[in-house]
Amino acid sequence: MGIPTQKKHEMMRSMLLARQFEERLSGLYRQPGKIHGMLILATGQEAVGAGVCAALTEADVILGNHRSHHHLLARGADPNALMAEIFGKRTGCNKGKSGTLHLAVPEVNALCTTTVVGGGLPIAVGLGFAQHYDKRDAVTVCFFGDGACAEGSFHESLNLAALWRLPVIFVCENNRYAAAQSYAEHSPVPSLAVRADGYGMVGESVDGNDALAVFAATERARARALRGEGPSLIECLTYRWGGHGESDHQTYQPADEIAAWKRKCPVERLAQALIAAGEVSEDDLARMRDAVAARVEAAVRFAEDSPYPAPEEALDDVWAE
Amino acid sequence: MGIPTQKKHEMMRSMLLARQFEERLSGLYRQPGKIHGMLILATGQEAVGAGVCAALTEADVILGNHRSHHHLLARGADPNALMAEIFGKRTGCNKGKSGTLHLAVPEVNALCTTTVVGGGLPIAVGLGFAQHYDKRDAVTVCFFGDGACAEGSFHESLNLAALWRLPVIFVCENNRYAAAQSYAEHSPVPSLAVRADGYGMVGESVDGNDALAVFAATERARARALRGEGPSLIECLTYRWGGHGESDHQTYQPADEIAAWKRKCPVERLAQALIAAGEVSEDDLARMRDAVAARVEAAVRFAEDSPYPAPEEALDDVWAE
Amino acid sequence: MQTLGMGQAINQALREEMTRDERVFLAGEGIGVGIHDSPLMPTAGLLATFGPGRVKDTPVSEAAIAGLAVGAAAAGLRPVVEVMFNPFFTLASDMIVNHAAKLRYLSGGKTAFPLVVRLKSGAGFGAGCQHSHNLEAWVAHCPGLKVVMPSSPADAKGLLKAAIRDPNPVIFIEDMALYFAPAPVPEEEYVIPLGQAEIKRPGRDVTLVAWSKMVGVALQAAEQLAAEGIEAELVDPRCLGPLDTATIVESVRKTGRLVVVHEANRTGGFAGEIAAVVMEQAFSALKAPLRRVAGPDIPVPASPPLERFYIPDSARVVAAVRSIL
Amino acid sequence: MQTLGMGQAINQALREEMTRDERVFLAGEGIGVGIHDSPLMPTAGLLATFGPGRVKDTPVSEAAIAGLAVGAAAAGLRPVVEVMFNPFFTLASDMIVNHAAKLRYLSGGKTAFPLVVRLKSGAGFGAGCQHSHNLEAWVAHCPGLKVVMPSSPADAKGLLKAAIRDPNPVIFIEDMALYFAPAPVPEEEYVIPLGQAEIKRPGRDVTLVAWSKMVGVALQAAEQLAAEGIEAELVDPRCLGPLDTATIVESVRKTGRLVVVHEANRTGGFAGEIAAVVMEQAFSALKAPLRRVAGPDIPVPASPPLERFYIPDSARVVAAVRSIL
Ligand SMILES: Cc1ncc(C[n+]2csc(CCOP(=O)(O)OP(=O)(O)O)c2C)c(N)n1
Ligand SMILES: Cc1ncc(C[n+]2csc(CCOP(=O)(O)OP(=O)(O)O)c2C)c(N)n1
Ligand SMILES: [Mg+2]
Ligand SMILES: [Mg+2]
Repeated sequence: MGIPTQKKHEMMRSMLLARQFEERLSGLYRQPGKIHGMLILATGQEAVGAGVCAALTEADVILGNHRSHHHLLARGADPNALMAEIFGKRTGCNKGKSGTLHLAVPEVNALCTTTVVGGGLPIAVGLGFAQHYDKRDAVTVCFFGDGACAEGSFHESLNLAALWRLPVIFVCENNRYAAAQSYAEHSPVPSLAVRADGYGMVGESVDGNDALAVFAATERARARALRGEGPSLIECLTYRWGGHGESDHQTYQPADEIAAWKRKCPVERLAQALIAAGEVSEDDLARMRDAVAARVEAAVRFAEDSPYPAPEEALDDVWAE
Repeated sequence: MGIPTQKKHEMMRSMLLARQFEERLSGLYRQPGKIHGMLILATGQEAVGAGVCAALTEADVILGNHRSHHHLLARGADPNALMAEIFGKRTGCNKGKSGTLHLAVPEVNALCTTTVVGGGLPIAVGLGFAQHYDKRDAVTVCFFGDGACAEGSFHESLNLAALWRLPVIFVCENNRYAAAQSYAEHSPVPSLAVRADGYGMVGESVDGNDALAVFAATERARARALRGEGPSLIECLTYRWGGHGESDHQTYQPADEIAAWKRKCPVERLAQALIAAGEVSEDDLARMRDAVAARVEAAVRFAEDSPYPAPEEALDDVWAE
Repeated sequence: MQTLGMGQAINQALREEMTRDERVFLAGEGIGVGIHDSPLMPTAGLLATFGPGRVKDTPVSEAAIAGLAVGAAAAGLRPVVEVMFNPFFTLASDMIVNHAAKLRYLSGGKTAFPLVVRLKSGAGFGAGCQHSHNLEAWVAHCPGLKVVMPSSPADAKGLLKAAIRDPNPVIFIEDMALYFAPAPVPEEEYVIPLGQAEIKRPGRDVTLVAWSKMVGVALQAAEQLAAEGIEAELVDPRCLGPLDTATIVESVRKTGRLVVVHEANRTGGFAGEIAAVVMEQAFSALKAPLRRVAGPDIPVPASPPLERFYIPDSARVVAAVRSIL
Repeated sequence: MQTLGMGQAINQALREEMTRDERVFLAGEGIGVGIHDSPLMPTAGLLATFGPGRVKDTPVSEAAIAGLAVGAAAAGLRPVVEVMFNPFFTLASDMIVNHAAKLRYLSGGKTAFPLVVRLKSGAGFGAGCQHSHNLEAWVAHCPGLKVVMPSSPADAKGLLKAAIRDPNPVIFIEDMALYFAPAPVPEEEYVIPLGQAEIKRPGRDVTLVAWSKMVGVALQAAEQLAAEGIEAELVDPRCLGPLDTATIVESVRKTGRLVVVHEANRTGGFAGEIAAVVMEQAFSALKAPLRRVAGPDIPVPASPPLERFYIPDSARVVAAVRSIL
């Protein structure tokens, strides 16, 4: 398949990290007073963040949504700063202003994140425009869900990016649900990739639980963008193992549907592929898991040991000087 | 072609009326103090209003945009009330509150009109929803331009109408310009009808200067809607003879382009077709023209003789009791 | 009397009006099948009762949801649509402000748009500024829109029933914290006319004007002040449009002092309108400067101590009152 | 001094800033190739000078235009985008209010969004309420946005240059009538800092606060009043955010009387904020009730006599002043 082993290891690590990071969060959320507000996880979707981000270079920009822990971790964001922000601590990457929903990590070119569904796409057009304007050899990746494809902003953004041939990769993470609405209840078409035709851009549907397929599709899209061929739409078919958020009863998701998708676990899938290809051993994997576990523990400890911001700090950071 | 002669006569008359009504307006606009504000005409596009509206029944609803004189006249709106409204007179169909840009004529099931580009489409979804909810055998037609297809509302509306299989016919009047932006400058795709696929609805491109083709496409779409097959997108390919509005210098429209389209005059085209088919004689046409001219003159006289509203009348009609 | 949270009271109002008038239907994101199955939520169980024909779960399309309401209302239905969180009103604002509010006027009074938009609002649930942003001042500035902001389950029920029966577009803003604050609600059917303030507590020394969740905060403050012998009169306008200026002005004529409390950002908030009305109509009665207790001019932060800092509390109201006595 | 309309002054500011800083680019509907070829228009000739790479005509997509600005600004460019008419701000409002204004705060001060949104505004051109709807009160209520409303070509030029250099999102609202009202503009380069009011006319008897086109109306009124020996002081805040409260308060402390004039609808208009600030900070100096001269609470009608009825004129300002002397 031509993907360097080190890239595969990178994906493996980031998927393990995302999985453990979020499983730990899920447990912490059940302990009173630790994590406040909503907690929205991507468990089961890790291959999307890992596959896409492994295909990017430092200069590329990513823009996520309300479900972006896995994107940011795959991009290399510091787990301590993320965990502390999710806890609402002063040491969080956004000083507690954001919490989990709109984590901004400029250090890894995630300049902002929005929890307004569809809100990321027009901004990604602007980010891609700037890369084009500055003649940078870089692309912008915008992550959004299947539900976001019903927003007007989806349309305006793909239309403008296509018209101006901007280096934007629109990554639709189709996890079959928009909150409690199943895909069939909220979308009139079997696949969202077909919408690319309406803008004259390339659209692909890929197995979103196959990190290597996601990686390959992203590489293709990135190459097209850098050749000046404009934006692409990649639909990653995946599934939301948990509820929309951690306080979601999830009764509208059929148990057998969940079970079937859990059998398609993207983390296990990559692990098996690498073992089959002899690119990792069980021992390597065990070591990776342990290293990740330690990293997550350290992040939790860092977050728990960090202070909350002082109330008046709320007044900071509205204005740039 | 199976279109009853009387329908063809109806189309012929409404196209002659729209043409003369607007040519008269264009002249009046050049006389100081007669018509205030913008004046936006559909000269060259008459076949769209005529062809679509001839395929409708009384119960059907139409919703237009800033360029809707021809839609409303084809639907049977009273020229006196329209002309008076365009003049800003108290006897206008909207008592001078609207002027030319958002003419509402509930008497012919044009319950409202919006000059917000793309603003009509979500409202048409609601009108179609009500027809569906009340199990009426009726459809809603929404007229909009090629420029409107770049608005988010276009996407949200087609998506929702398709998802719920609502009896809405989306009629895109592609006159090759969105204000001063040519089609190629504002749209990344050669045809807008392709976008129907992105919603799983039927899309057709028809010659918008051929009233009979527009009529036939509308009949097909209407039949589908009444069979419960949901909405359709009809792109009518036509051309804006004049500028965006009457104060537009129009220098961005190539002279030869304008000339070429004038040779494809939709009014002449239908006239010739009817003569060729022996469905009208030159004398019939002359009589129609004279009758229409008299009607337009009467409308102008009515508007000019009508009083302006008293200033305090501005305070009326905000609230329903 | 039954004891209900505001969501339950709204649920009753919706049930009663949907039963009374089959032209009433609901649409919104997750109003039928939702991620919460709590009976405290406004639309809980309505899908089961009225079916998918009248309780419409929509895609994530705020503009289309609002446009659905505008068109359906023009055609004679009585839409009640939900915008999940107040900041997403922006996405529906063209349909509501340029269409629902104006199309009747543009028709010269020929077409009516009887619709209700339910906006869930308020800070305090740790979701940050893209979920918590009180924008009642926007809609209260738009002729053609009525604006309701109930402070109690009982008011919410009666006002929502009036809103659904009103022939005009009504923006009905619900502070979500009130869903979880049970209070008595009359058993028998009742409707509360739009545009009538209620004096939630009589007093002679100072007039407090507050709405929505801040009524409870102001009431606490009034009780603390009473302990010091200061009798505050608390006026809840209940509707910002039409605003019952008479009741507010009359109260200030009596007390000579005015403190306005809202959760929305201070600058440009609706307290300014109330200040202006009082300054125009009760100037000679004023004995002291105006005080506003409002959210600071920042977005609502997510971290608990920061969010608590944002939300006005009774201590701030008490301090404001003391400062003008 | 040169004599320019406000559109020409804006055009100069854009030219100078685009020449000074190549990160500045323009986008909007018809800002390059437009339907008007009048040199009085703000973006006339800029496409020819700076080319299609920096002067971007867009499709009819207000949300994408605003999003373009937000993203490009985050990436270090200096976007100046145009929203053709104020009511269409609604379509861009999610991008501007939930994103441009909040994303910096949400980033904990890490990312900046230096962008300018030019809004064409004002009644008087017979297009009706979907083209004419003054919504400055909306943006002035949003922390994270600066709001500029120039009343003269000279102010517009200096303020726009400051807005383009400002590291924050700035909403720059242009009353189109001022494009056609030539006035002197300095030849040499200058920048006017945001947040500083200007006293357009000194006086001792009453303070008039007005902005944008209403400054000219208030000035006419002041001259008529002067003929009767009434000396009105006219304060033009020029920016509603940040608002120069000190200058307004100081003026009212001197005159003891306040009349606020705006074209926007009366109820919920920004006059309320000014009333509140004065009532908070200059209460003891007040000698008379507030008066507001504003558009009535109706959409802007299209017919000439109706539209004239809507727009505040100097006679109304004079009457308001007389009523409090
Ligand atoms: C404009 C807007 N409308 C509604 C919401 C509430 N909301 C948050 S996530 C969500 C569902 C989004 O579904 P999808 O785009 O598929 O993303 P997923 O949650 O599945 O990752 C909704 C409706 C929102 N945040 N923004
Ligand atoms: C939301 C919005 N943006 C901008 C405008 C200004 N405007 C009026 S018509 C028009 C062009 C519309 O082009 P199209 O949809 O093709 O209709 P046409 O004028 O060609 O009939 C524009 C940009 C508007 N009225 N509404
Ligand atoms: Mg989803
Ligand atoms: Mg067009």
